[in-house]
Amino acid sequence: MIPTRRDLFAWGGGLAGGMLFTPVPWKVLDDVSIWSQNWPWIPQPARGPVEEKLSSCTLCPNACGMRVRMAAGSPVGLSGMAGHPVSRGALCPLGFGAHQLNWHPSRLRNPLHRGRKTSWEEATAAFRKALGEGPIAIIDGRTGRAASTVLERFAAAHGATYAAARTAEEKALGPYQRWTGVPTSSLGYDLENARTIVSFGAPLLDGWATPGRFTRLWSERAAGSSNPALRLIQVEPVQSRTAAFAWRWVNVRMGSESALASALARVLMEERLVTARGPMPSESVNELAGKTGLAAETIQSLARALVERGPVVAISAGDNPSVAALNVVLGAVGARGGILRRGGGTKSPVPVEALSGRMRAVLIDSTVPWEVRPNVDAEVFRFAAWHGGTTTADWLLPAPGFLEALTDVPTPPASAIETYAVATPLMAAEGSKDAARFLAEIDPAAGSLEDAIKARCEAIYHAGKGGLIGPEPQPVKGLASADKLYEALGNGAVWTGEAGTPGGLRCDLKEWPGPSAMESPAGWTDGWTAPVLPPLAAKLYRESDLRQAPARSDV
Amino acid sequence: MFPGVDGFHWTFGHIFFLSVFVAVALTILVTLALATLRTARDLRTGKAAGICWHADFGELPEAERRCRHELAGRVEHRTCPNAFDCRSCPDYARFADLAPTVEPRTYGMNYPGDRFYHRGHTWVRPETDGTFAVGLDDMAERIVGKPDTVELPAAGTEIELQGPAWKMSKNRQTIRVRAPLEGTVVATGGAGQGWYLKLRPRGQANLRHLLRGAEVPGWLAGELDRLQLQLTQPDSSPSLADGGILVSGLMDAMPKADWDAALAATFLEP
Amino acid sequence: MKARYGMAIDLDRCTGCGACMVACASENNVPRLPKATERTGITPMLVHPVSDGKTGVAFIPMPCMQCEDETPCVKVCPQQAVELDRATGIVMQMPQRCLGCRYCMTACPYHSRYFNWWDPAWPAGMERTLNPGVAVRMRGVVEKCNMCHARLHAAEDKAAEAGKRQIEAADYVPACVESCPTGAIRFGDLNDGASEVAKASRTPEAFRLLARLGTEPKIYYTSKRAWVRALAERHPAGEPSQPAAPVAAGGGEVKHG
Amino acid sequence: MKMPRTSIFFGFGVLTALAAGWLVFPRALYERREQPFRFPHKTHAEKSGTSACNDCHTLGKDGEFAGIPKTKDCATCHADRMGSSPAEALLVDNYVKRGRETPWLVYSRQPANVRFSHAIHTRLAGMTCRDCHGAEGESDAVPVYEQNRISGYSRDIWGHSISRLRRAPGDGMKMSDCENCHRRHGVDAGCLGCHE
Amino acid sequence: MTSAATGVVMADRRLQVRGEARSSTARFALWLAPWVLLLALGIYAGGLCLYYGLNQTNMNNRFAFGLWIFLDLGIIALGAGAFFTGFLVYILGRTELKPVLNSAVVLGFICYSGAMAVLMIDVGQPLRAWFTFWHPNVHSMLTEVTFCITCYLLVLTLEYIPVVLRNRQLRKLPPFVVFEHRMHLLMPVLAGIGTLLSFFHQGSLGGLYGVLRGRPFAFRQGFAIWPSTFFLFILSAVAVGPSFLMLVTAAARKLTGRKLVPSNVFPRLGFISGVLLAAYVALKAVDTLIWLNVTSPAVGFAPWEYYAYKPFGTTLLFAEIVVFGLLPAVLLVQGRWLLPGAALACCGILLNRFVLTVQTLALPTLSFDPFLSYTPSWQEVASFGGVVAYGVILYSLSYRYLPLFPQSKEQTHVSGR
Repeated sequence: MIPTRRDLFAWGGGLAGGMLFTPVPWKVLDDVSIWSQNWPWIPQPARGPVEEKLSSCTLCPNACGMRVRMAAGSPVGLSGMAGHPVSRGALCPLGFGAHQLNWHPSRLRNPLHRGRKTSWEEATAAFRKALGEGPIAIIDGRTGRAASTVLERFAAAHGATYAAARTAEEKALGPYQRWTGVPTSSLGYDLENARTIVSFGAPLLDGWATPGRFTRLWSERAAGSSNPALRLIQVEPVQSRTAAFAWRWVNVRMGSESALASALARVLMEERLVTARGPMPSESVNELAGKTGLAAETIQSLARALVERGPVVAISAGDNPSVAALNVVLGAVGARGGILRRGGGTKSPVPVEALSGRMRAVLIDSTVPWEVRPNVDAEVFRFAAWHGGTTTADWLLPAPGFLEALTDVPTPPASAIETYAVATPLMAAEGSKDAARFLAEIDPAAGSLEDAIKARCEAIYHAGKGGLIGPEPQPVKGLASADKLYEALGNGAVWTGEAGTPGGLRCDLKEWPGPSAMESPAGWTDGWTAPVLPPLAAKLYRESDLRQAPARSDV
Repeated sequence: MFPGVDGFHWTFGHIFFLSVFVAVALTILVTLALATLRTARDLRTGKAAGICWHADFGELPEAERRCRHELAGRVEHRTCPNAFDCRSCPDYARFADLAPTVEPRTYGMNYPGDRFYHRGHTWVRPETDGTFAVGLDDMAERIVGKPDTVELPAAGTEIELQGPAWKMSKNRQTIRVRAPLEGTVVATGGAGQGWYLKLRPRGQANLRHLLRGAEVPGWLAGELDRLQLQLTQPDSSPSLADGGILVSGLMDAMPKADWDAALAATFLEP
Repeated sequence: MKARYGMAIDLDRCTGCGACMVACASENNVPRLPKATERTGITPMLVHPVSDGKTGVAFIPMPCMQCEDETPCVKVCPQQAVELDRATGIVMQMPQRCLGCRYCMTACPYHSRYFNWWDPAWPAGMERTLNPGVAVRMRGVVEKCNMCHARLHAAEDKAAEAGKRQIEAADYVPACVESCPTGAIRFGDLNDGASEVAKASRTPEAFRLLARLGTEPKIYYTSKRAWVRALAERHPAGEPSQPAAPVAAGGGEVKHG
Repeated sequence: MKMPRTSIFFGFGVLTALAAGWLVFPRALYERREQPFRFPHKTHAEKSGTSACNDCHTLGKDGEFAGIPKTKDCATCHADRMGSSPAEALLVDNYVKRGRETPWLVYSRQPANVRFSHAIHTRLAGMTCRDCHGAEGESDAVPVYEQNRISGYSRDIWGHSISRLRRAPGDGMKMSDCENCHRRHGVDAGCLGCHE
Repeated sequence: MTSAATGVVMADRRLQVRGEARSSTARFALWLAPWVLLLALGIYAGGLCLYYGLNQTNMNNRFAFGLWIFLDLGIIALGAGAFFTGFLVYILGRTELKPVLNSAVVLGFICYSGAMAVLMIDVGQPLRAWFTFWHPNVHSMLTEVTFCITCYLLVLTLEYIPVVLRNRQLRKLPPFVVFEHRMHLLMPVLAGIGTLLSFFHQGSLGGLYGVLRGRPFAFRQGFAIWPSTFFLFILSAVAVGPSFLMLVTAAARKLTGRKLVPSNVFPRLGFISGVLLAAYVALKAVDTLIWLNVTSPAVGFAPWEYYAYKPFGTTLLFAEIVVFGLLPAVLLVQGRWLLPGAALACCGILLNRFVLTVQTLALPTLSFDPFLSYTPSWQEVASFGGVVAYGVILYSLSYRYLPLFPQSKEQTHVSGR
């Protein structure tokens, strides 16, 4: 029997009808719907146990305490460490996305020589050669670290210049170091006890110094109040975020901050609002007021407001001797709520700005911001975890990224209290090497990072001051040995020394300083510079108009 | 959505919505199923040809639906309401007795009076053995000439009135011939024999629906008229003079003409 | 025990730093979309800068308002991909059921819903940083703030381990709340009269956005500044002819309504 | 009465469909994947003298369920070969000594947007492991893992019976199974309770 | 001429409605060619959107609906002629409209299937669209739309199939003719169902925006469970359906140079359209007044502000109600200027749908919202064009190969004599 076409149709009809009574259409529909719901090709988070570790943020020198949520061996979320003495549980917006930085598209993966891929061996050989020919300089971005010790020791052993780049906060403390001899790394603002703060363009609410420190203080004592417990006076030519939320915003002419500081000092002394006597600004209040674009009366009332509720402290955005002198006049140097000398700190090395002329080579640590370019003609060995855009470096050497290497974090700039913490590697760093290890491989006498950190722990342990905060808070005296301290720090604990006390600092002006070229960081990230933005922060920039903050000046 | 699936719970909205939706879906399905079942039934019971014919009849322009009594001149004007099936026409008797007013003429063609004519250009001739011979009429033969192929149904095939009787082809044009009456094919002939099919009618034979006598000239006049109109290109002079005699083998003579339309209109295709 | 989670955001404290937005995106595995603009990106938490046209500046962090009544998005979703959770008051979105019709987005007066215009993608290797508690959404679906309810689940698990049905309030804190450096965003159960949010919501400084639409949003804002409070409605009741002065400082364009 | 030819072919079509749908399809739909090695739950229960599942499948302090033990847990006993079974040899040589995790295929794995709290179901609802996972703990070998070729799910999610009728307890872990159990016990978790 | 071309010409001839003059194959191909190109471009653009996702469009989070939703609402309103003509012929027994019935069915099918195709591109996850049937939210207008449009497209397909089966070649097969005959007998049932479905989904398309509490520009208070736009949409669609039918028939008449329908059909259609349009305009005016004075102020939105943003001024409101509402109503009722009237009415309905979709989304809601604008991307415009081309092509093919105007043969014959 040969089936006809009609028979085939009948068979097909039976097949189709019969299928309805089998699981085929229903199960396939169910599976296809599951498939269409899951989109198997989208990225899936790794499954694995979730644990939380404590560490410190190493993106910038401000060393915020950080909780790291780890899943399947990778950091998947960052948040602030509550109770941290300086950062007080806060992180900056960049910090919240920092764990993604290591996979940033501009991550440096291997050494580059003038844009060409090269090897560590070649880089080492080139550096050895340069070292032999001399002279060279080694530039550090954050002094006081264990790595700094290694760099400094290497420099000393090989006749190299050890120089350092300074943050805006450190620069602002420069005049006091010049006048008192106390290094900037031992100076801090006692913001916690100040009741009036006059800021000359310092982006206090925009992540100045340690981001959480002032914002917390402001939100507790000033936010939303017309008569706040903490008076913030912002002197700035544009309405920055800080100016927008300040108790008073003084809208001065661009670059006239020194003039205003001088005018205020003159009013304070002329009207005997302060007890201090000493050199006075040579120009009259009216002359100075003319420079600022403000009425003399405005300056006079501002001066009265300064002393109305003490303690008062003036903060400048950069190295501004007039503002420092105003602090001297206000009696804020060495006083409660003013500028204090605290423990720790290291002798300030040569500032990078002081380097000039011709040198054989310059080695730049990965902590040095990209825009810091020493004014020397030399072969540049630049360590970095990420490409920072265009560069004049001859050698680009990949440094470990975020949370990839062991490093210690000394006291953040401008802090009134001494701290010390250690960030242990939470991720594997492949093919990267930091400057300290690079130098230690060339000359083992420079020492290892671990040894330097241990030595620091030893010193803290023997001094016996302060205590640990973190997983198990306890005083240093309660620890069995320096190794225990090292271990605790490795687990994310933060050592906190004693806060600076009034009276340890004395400063007398010989003459009134002249106007300075104001170095004013105006933006959010200018206090320090991010090598690259964490992807999520970059996303933010693009997808919100938040960073185009209202910048108006209508006064 | 369905009770018992994925945490379904009844609310007023569900009851209202689902009942409306189910009612609509059921109505649509039932309609579709009804139409399908009835189609199957019609096909099984042999009503298909009739339905097809009715559909075709419905599309005929009014001029083509003239009653046979009008053709014979018994009435002034009458449109067939009955799909040319006079056997069931209630008014047939009323007009049949009237005298025709049309002169008997065949326009030079051969239309013997012993036969009955179908508007599809076939004739039916009662045979002595009780069967009926079916052939093409003279006008159709003159148009087609000698067909290239002829495809006849096998003996024993049931054919339906107005359904397809046989197929021919001429100059790559397929011609399907309508059956003038229903019945069983008992023998097949061909162009040579002068007849194509011999049918044994189903039940009592009734040829009342076929044209005869005075109706034939009236009908032929209209057919020739239309054929002339159709074969005349809009931009050419008339090629078929009035009163002339239809040449034999017109399809060969005028290969460029719109035979597709002409043949369809000449009813040779169901 | 039913909870009704809500927020009270102190606009006098918000400095617009954006930490909440980054923390939110990180917590919720929001992809970095290279081609996204401010109108096609995904920002479950979005801070709007506003100004009174003079020197007054405020930043308004806007998560999903978690409307309690007549929830616009829940009502319109054709296939129940959006639900108002009865136990927590959280409006949750189920991307796996969403067909991407975006009707809910047109329904939301707060523009708090975001469509995945692109395939989610991360630079090679960065998938390792995805938060394991939160499933990545695919292209073509709508998503929104769901009050970090993965954290609620974690808190419930923790409580259950200890044999408790009630979670500790401190265990469930959304990422934006946790990240706010000024503590401007407070979070808690509005049904618990003693909670910080419930208290804040009852102060005269408290207001909700577009409350007159009747959607009962559970995000409260507080401000001592009258012009900021006036942002609540397009037209404050009683002065219908006076358009609210505040305008958006969006993309440098300043428009006076 | 003679069956019409068409009906015979139609009936034959129906039979073909039934055979293909009920017999061939369930086999064709799933891809059978072997587990890395044979694991006898029964032997482990006997040797260790405990049959409590949570001795190995632990629940963390934060309520997080650890799932399948890690290689280091196995290594507490199997640091070196204890017996002569080839499965143990595989474990020790391939995983313990090399410090790798065993790539077990998980029968009850749900998609990423599903949240299931073992803590709530065992601690608060008093359910036993058996209620959902059946008598796996008494088996002598873990079964072959069958993966749906379309959805990628384990067969255990749909359940072993292709018709989902007359299933054993714990057979089937689809959303409707969760919901039916929840409804039986009068627990309403909403969507949020179990999703994302 | 090559043999292939001859074959095409022969096939074309064989498929055509017999006994009716149709343009030559070459001319028809020439007519189709640009539309086929446009359709191909539309399919390519739609394919891009499906493959790469909706980032191919210029829609965004704030303008979540764009050109396509306007297209959907617009053509579905214009396609209302199908159900309404069926309703008039089969339910109300207005047999004088029978000559345009087939044409109306084809138009309806084109509009609905076109809308459906665009919807499938417009949603982000078309494969999940059927979930609505499995997990319907019965409170959502979109659920109602989905159900009704799906069912009605099925009904239209069932109504279209008999027309297709009347193709000359298909009708050679007796089962098709018989099926067509049987379907024809059941057509009143389908017409009834179609009317019910259309009533609900034209309404729910109106309700789609009317229920949006968060969009005070579109929000209307409800009658029973439906906002007033529900009923306004039904009325306006019913009013403009016959007008669109008239326009398309007139266009076909112009293009083919043939009298397709009896001369009494247009005035009849125009009158029905005009009367309904007048009723719609009256109700729309009342609704607008209530909304301006009651509904909108109650939720904190002052009426003037909707019209404060250019180009959406009050002129738009005036145009919608007077120029494209009242004026065509008068023209259609009094019977002269039928075609301009019909064209104005169609424009009016499109304007109304535009206002309810695009303007609604463009207007700000929050006090600090900016006004938004949006320009469709070429992919959107091309898909839009593709749907138009699809309609033109399907209508042309239907006209050429199917008896869209059954009476036209007779018209030719009568005129030929």
